[in-house]
Amino acid sequence: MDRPLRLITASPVDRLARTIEALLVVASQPLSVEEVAEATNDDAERVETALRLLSERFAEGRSGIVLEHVAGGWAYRASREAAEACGRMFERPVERGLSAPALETLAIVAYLGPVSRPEIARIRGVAADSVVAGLVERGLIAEAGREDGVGGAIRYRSTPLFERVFGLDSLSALPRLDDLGESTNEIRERLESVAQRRPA
Amino acid sequence: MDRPLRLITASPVDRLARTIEALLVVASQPLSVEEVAEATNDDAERVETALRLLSERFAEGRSGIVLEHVAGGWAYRASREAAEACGRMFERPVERGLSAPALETLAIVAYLGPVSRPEIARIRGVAADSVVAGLVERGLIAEAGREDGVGGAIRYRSTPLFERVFGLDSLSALPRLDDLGESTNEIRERLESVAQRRPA
Amino acid sequence: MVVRELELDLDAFEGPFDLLLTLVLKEELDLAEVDVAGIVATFVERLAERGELDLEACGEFLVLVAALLELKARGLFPDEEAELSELEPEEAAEELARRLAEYRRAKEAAAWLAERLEAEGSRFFRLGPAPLAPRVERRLAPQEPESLAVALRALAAEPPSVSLAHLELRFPPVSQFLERFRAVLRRRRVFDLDAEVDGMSRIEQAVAFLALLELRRGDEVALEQAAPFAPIRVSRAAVSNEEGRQEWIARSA
Repeated sequence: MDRPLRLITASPVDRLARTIEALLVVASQPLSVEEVAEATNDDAERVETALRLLSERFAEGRSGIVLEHVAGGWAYRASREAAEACGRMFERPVERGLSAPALETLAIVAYLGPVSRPEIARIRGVAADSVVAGLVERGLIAEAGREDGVGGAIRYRSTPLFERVFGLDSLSALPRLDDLGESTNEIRERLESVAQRRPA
Repeated sequence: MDRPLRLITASPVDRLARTIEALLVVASQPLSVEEVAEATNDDAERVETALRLLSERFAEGRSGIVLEHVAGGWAYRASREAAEACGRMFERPVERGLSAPALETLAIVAYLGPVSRPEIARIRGVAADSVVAGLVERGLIAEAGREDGVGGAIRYRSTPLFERVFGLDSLSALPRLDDLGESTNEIRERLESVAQRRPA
Repeated sequence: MVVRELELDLDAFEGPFDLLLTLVLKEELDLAEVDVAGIVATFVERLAERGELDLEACGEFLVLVAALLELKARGLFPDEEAELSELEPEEAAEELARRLAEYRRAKEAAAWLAERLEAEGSRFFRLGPAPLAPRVERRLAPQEPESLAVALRALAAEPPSVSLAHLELRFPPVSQFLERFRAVLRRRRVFDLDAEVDGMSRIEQAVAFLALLELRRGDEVALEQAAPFAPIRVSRAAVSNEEGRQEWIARSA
C-alpha cells in the first residue's frame, strides 16, 4: 500500500481508461467491450478492468457524467441530480416558423407533389437532399412512390400533419395561384424556366 | 483551512459544475453560457466560474474528455492522446481532406458570407457549383437566404460545424485578411514603384 | 535578375520594361500595340540564359504581366465590357489591383485553413445526439397557408436583371489553367505546353504560361526547353510527400 495514488496515475490501465473515456464521449452509440478493445488495440479483459474503474469514477452522486451499461454496451448519461436541468434544456420551445429553404421546398411539394428531389433541385436551383430529409424527419412530407416505376427517383408528397399545421382541410384548400398558371403543369413549367434564368 | 476537501465537495458551485458536466455530455451542440444558465436556472457569472473549474478538470493531459470553448459555446471533445484510438473507431468530420478549390471556396464563404455562388465564381474565376454542393453536403456551409430578397441567387454562410472542425472559437478567430496578404494599395504601389515615372 | 531592367525589343517599343509600364500608365503608349507575348518570350530567353530559375524574378514578372494582360484584354474588348471600358486607365489599374488582391487573399485564407485543418486533424468530437440523450420532438406552431403561396410566387418571380457581367473577368483566370494543368498531370507525367494550348488565342496562351510559372514556383512541375522557342516540356515534379498529399486530396475533391 505504498503511495497508491501515484501508482494509479501512472499505471497503463489508467492510460487505457483515459482513452476509453475519450472514445465514449465521441460515440453516438453505446460501445461494446469488443469494439473498445479493437479501437484501443488492447485485450478485452483489460478493457473490462478499465471500464469498471471508469464506472466507479463516473458514478451517480459522484459525477454529473454517469457511465452506464445498457443493452448495446457502455455509454454516458446525465446524472439524476441533473435531470431537471436536462429537462429544461431539451424542452424545445414551439418553433414559430420554417427556414426559407424548408418553406420553399414544402411549397413546391404541397403545390406540385408528388415531386422528386431532382425536380425540387431544378426549381430551387440547389441540391435538395438535406432540406428534403429534414422535412421528412419532421413528418411534413413523406415518400410517395417512384418516378416511372422501379429505378426512378423517389417522389414526395405532403402529409396529414402538414395539413394540420397549415390549417387545411385538404390540399385543394391551398391558396390559389391562378396568376402563375392555369394548371399544375403550367406552374411547374414556369418555375423551371425561371430557375434556368436565375444567376447560378 | 479546515478540511478544505469537504468544503469544495459540498459547495454549491461544485454542485452546479456537476450539473453542467451532465448537460454537456448529452448536448448535441456546443452550449453557450446563456443556454447553460437558462437550463440550470442559475446566473451567468456563477456558470462561468463553474465552467472554468470544469475546464481545469477536463484538460488535455489530465483527462480523456477535454472541455473546450469552440463555435461560440462549450463542448467536450476527445483528448489528443486518444486520437489514434478514435481514428480507428470513428470517421473524422472531414475524413479525406479538402481539395484546393474546396478550401478556397470555404475561405471565401467564411470570410465574406453570406455570399452567393456567382460572387464566389467571380472571385475564384471558375464556376463554383459542384464545390459549393460538396461543402453543403459535408455540413461546412449552409444556405442563408437569397440575394436581393425575392428571386435572387442563394447565399451561403459557414456553419458551427465548420468552426468546430477547424477548432475556432468563432468566426472572429479567423486571422484578419490584411494580415495574410498584400493589400490593394501595396500591389498598386508595387506596380508604380516599378514604373517609376521616369521623365519620358 | 531585375525585372524592371528587362531590355525589350518589340515592334512598338524598344527599351527597359519599367519605361514601357510608365508609358502605358501615362497613356503615351497604346497597350493594344504592345506584343505581350513578346515580352514573355524575352523574359523566358533571359531566364534560359541564366541556366537557373530565379523564382523571385518569376513572381514579380507574373504580377506585372498579369496586370498588363488584364489591361490589354479590357482594351481589346471594349464593346463586350462597356462598363469597364468607361473606367479611366488609372481606375482600371486600380480595379485590377483590387481583384488581384481579392483573389490572392482568398488563396492566403485557404492556405491558412489548410494548415489549420492539418493541425486540428486529431480533433474528434461527437456528431449528432448522445446515445442516451432524450429524444427531442420538434413542434411547429400553426402556420399560415398563404406563406406557401408567397414562397412559390417568389420562386416564379423573374430573376433580378442586375447583371454581374461587369464583374466578370473576360480575361481567362490563371486559376483555370492551374486546375487544368494539374488535371493533365494527374493523368500524364509529362506534356508539351504547345500541344496543350494549341488553338487558343494568344492571350490565353500567355495566361497558360503564367499558370505554368506559378506551378513551377510551387515546385509542382519541372520545365524544360531544349532551345529558345523550342517546345516547352512540362513534367510532374519528382515525387515528394507534398505531391502524394496533393493527389490524395485531389481524389477526394
